[in-house]
Amino acid sequence: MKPVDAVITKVVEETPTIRTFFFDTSFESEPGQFVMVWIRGVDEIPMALSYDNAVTVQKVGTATSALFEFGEDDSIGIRGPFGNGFRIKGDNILLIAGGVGAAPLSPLAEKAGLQGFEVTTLLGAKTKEELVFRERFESAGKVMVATDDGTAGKHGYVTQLIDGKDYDQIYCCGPEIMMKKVLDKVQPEKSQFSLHRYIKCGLGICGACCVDGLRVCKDGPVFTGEVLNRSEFGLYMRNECGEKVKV
Amino acid sequence: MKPVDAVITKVVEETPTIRTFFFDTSFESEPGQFVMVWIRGVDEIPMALSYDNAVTVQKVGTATSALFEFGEDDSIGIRGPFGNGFRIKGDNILLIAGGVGAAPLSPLAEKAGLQGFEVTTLLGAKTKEELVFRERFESAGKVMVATDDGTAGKHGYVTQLIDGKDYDQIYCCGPEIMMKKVLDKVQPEKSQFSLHRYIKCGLGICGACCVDGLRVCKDGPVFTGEVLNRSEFGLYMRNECGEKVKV
Amino acid sequence: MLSLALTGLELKNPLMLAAGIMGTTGGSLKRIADNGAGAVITKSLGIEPASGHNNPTMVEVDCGYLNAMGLPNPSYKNFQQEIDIAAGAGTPVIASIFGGCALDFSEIAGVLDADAFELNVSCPHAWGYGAQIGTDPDLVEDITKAVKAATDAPVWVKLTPNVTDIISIGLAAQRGGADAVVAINTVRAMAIDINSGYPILGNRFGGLSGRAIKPVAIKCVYDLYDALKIPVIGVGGISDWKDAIEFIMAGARAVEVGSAVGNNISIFKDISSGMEAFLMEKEWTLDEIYGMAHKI
Amino acid sequence: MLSLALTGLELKNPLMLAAGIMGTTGGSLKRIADNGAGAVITKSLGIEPASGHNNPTMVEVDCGYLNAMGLPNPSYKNFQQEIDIAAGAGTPVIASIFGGCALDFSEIAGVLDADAFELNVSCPHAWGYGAQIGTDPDLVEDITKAVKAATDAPVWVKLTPNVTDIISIGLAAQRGGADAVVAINTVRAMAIDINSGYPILGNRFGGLSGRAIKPVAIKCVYDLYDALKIPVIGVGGISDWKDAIEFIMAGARAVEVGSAVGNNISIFKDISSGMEAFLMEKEWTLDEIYGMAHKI
Ligand SMILES: Cc1cc2nc3c(=O)[nH]c(=O)nc-3n(C[C@H](O)[C@H](O)[C@H](O)COP(=O)(O)OP(=O)(O)OC[C@H]3O[C@@H](n4cnc5c(N)ncnc54)[C@H](O)[C@@H]3O)c2cc1C
Ligand SMILES: Cc1cc2nc3c(=O)[nH]c(=O)nc-3n(C[C@H](O)[C@H](O)[C@H](O)COP(=O)(O)OP(=O)(O)OC[C@H]3O[C@@H](n4cnc5c(N)ncnc54)[C@H](O)[C@@H]3O)c2cc1C
Ligand SMILES: Cc1cc2nc3c(=O)[nH]c(=O)nc-3n(C[C@H](O)[C@H](O)[C@H](O)COP(=O)(O)O)c2cc1C
Ligand SMILES: Cc1cc2nc3c(=O)[nH]c(=O)nc-3n(C[C@H](O)[C@H](O)[C@H](O)COP(=O)(O)O)c2cc1C
Ligand code: FES
Ligand code: FES
Repeated sequence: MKPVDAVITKVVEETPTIRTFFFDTSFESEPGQFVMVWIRGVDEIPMALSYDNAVTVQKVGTATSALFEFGEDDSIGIRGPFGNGFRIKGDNILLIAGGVGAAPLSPLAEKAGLQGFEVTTLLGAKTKEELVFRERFESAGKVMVATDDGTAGKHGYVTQLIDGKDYDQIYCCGPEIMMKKVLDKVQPEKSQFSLHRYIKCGLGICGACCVDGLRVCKDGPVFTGEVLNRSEFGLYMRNECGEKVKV
Repeated sequence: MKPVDAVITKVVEETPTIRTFFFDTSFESEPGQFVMVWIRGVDEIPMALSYDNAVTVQKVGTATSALFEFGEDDSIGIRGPFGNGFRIKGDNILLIAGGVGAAPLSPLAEKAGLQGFEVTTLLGAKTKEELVFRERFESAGKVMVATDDGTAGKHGYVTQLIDGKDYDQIYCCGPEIMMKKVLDKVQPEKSQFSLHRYIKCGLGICGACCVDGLRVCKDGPVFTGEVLNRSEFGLYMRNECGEKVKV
Repeated sequence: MLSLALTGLELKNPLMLAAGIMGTTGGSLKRIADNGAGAVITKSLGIEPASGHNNPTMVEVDCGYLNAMGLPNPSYKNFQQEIDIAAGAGTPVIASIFGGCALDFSEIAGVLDADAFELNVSCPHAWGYGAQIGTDPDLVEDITKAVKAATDAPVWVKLTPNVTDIISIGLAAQRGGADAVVAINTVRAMAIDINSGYPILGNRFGGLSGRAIKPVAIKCVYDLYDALKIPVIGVGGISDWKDAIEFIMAGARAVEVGSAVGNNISIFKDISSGMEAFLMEKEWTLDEIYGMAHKI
Repeated sequence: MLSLALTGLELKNPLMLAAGIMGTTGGSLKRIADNGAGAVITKSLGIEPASGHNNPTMVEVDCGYLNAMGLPNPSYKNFQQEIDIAAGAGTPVIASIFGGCALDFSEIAGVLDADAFELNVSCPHAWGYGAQIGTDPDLVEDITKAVKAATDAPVWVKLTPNVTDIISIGLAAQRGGADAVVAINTVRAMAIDINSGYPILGNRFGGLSGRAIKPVAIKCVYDLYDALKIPVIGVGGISDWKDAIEFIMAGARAVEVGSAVGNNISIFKDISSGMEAFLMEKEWTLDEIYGMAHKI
């Protein structure tokens, strides 16, 4: 479909670098699915839906900075939702979120919590103020925190919070290096990861987002650890030109 | 839609000049609706559906002659059904058929008969052997016959069979001059006529079939006497070029 | 709120019936005018009556229609009465005309009385007419000049998209004195019946219209708006008010609706009320959205 | 039953992955080959790595897709390893290549090892490349000659439909020694966001693909089949086996599938089994339906 016009109704400052933009249109979606956010005249970028009617954005470059200039009544174009989200399985699940990776995991926590799952979240960030959606995860279950600088929770990486406990399913989103570390620690067939690749069409056509033969935009963005174990995941990715670059 | 491939399963010789071609595909339709019959490499011509899966064709020129060469297992292309058929109304109805005009009226007779209507048919033709579907009309109700040469029924025109009796609705199909005579004799608001005009697109777009502003292919082919009374009906029609020609 | 002046004609809205759609009889033209069109355009009229190509002349395809009518028409000599009937609706009536050379065009324009002339130099499936002419800038310029000399009425030139460079043809029309260009006529196309191998159209190939061609038409209008000084009239695939708005934003001063009339005889009313509601909600005027995509 | 020889390549079926579709990585090309394609074509490769146009680079429209990727590619210098991975499927791998001049093309074709080369002289939205070149018969002839001199592999020339006369470009390719032509690349087109007036694509305009363009492509293939001695490969809007059959009847020796892969990664298997069932039922061979629409 063409981009739907979505008018921003509220902007919430989650952290100094992360804001949630609520809009006037809701999208039926599975947790982990994403939309393409068109900042007219600038760029169109992929964003997970952090609510039915919101995206939670970290300011990292041109498009996200442009979006940070937007406020109530400004409008963006939205295509989607696209891709396959997290498949909810088992009773006792573990969520591992690094930084803005909490965005796709937060609706998953809420949904699983409402369905009576036992939800444990490991939430990591650089520093205390950069922890996102802590309350949303807490309302769904137990939360353990890690910060790189030790300002909250464990001093270190969120991966260090992983205990030997057996979970029915493990869900993870964050920087690829961190996700790779998680994959090395857990049972691949019981884990799901939401991947980041350069998205152009979002329609499964252009091939820009491929992890080997798999399209992040259409076959993913969520893949099982098993599938990723047999792939270039954690080793290299493609830039906008399609060149291989080290992760 | 594109033409559907229809394979001829049976050809019935109704009269020396009229044959019914049954095909392997049925079309859900109202009595009076028509299809475009594509005789590949020759022409595409409008034909009423005389059964769900048949057209009844009088040999008059190039395309109909070509079709008369067709037999079992030959195939034609069919688009449709198109247009608005007869609207069945009242309890006590009169059908007036001239020649191959019996084609669209015969399924109407059967349908009305099954629904318990009192059906009277006036059936006209040049000569006895050219009477079409007499048995179908008889199985639905009373039939009165007229032939131009007096070989069956009344000697004269079918219009002469019209009595003063009051019918809830009168349905008519035949040569335009005959239909015009009928219209002059009956209550316009209680009568329906199936018109013949040059059909090109069949889709209500090209305008070739217009009776004044009305499209025979889309708004018709069936119109009430009331509508026709205010039109060029019976006076003139358009040829393939769009020139006015006298009826 | 939708009214405008277009090449000197006063239109109650920028929505016109495209040439070749219900345009062979005064009655059908009047019906469309009565149903809300801002102006109506006749079937393309030539010197002599013509019956056009063999059926099938039109067929529905996946996302639009394919046609090769072959310019059937009763000749301009039989058409003044139809124009007069159509004019009874109080809405401008534009005569679409075609010919094999400048002389044909000027003969017709010199005799017919219409509110404007639209020169069909763009029909993709009539040999020696239409696009055979409309792909040659010099011919387009000459024909336009000849018609301008033959009539005082505004002259619009309808362009084919089946060219490498539509701008050069638009510029030729402008040089010839055209008051507006119209884009686009149908896109050269074809369909084959796989059950038999036969090309479906009697003429084998024809022109694609309807929703499929809208993005092609939008691009043509956008380019012509940039390149020309005279107004561009948009046509191709319009089926609702959103499409009409898109054309106007691309740079169309007004639009024509063709194929979509088949399934909705009241489409002009529907589009104009949709446009009005949209402009109201956005607090935009027709002038403000005209060419908007260029200003951004 | 569907196997054929095409410009010297043995294909298990006449269905190929079109250029620019899942063609940037060896893994994705191999996946399509493993999923039933008779051959796969890479993303168009140029001299230097390029990131292409800004997003939005692709958007779905009414009856197809609009794209202006802008020829992003990792450069041919980084691509041999991807071709080798793709070739692991045992299916021919064709390298699509583009450049600004004959020298660029021959540089690439001289170095890359691929089963054939497809020359992209037809991309409608990359300035100075693609269709900028492919509308000029002399350039097309020169480039084809240069590539033929640089490689022993078969050379296919992919044509743009955005020309007045596609046959003249096809003949130029044939004169240059092309082993086949491929028709068509996307149709120049555009879409505007009516909520803002912005052209939707980052590049403002782009090329239309998908179902909307099938009748346009069929006509191009039909015309080229008539005019050329070398085989024509059809592409544009194929989404099921019926479409593939239609192209072959129009005169395509083989076909490519692009946009429709997005929603059906197994489309090559689906099309080939549909074609087989159809041919069986009709008791026709692939050779019999090839160009059938011309023989009738
Ligand atoms: C499926 C998916 C879901 C995502 N969800 C979120 C989310 O919920 N919140 C969030 O803050 N971020 C999310 N991202 C990342 C987000 O898309 C990028 O941060 C954003 O595109 C940066 O744009 P920019 O113009 O500000 O950065 P730029 O200045 O363009 O570049 C910075 C980096 O951003 C990335 N980037 C730029 N354009 C794209 C693109 N089209 N596709 C992918 N990456 C791109 C590249 O890694 C690039 O190196 C998600 C990415 C993917 C693939
Ligand atoms: C709605 C409708 C339903 C019809 N139903 C039947 C029917 O059930 N049985 C039947 O025998 N006939 C029917 N006809 C008439 C039938 O279409 C013509 O007899 C047929 O088209 C003649 O074709 P031809 O090539 O044999 O004749 P031609 O040699 O082409 O010409 C003879 C005459 O046939 C008519 N004709 C030719 N082509 C067309 C066309 N495209 N559209 C309309 N008329 C045309 C013209 O009046 C022409 O003068 C119907 C016509 C219409 C409009
Ligand atoms: C059945 C039909 C007949 C047409 N006849 C003419 C014609 O006579 N003259 C002309 O200039 N254009 C003619 N056209 C082209 C239309 O005016 C219009 O340019 C084209 O159909 C695109 O618009 P649409 O998509 O709204 O139909 C015809 C189109 C159709 C579908
Ligand atoms: C996203 C996308 C990227 C494309 N990239 C290329 C390309 O790099 N080189 C090329 O020759 N054609 C390219 N094309 C054109 C296709 O190969 C094909 O000719 C066109 O899309 C029509 O086929 P389809 O309707 O099956 O998609 C691209 C098309 C799309 C949709
Ligand atoms: S972004 Fe185009 S296939 Fe995924
Ligand atoms: S035949 Fe075309 S409108 Fe009726």
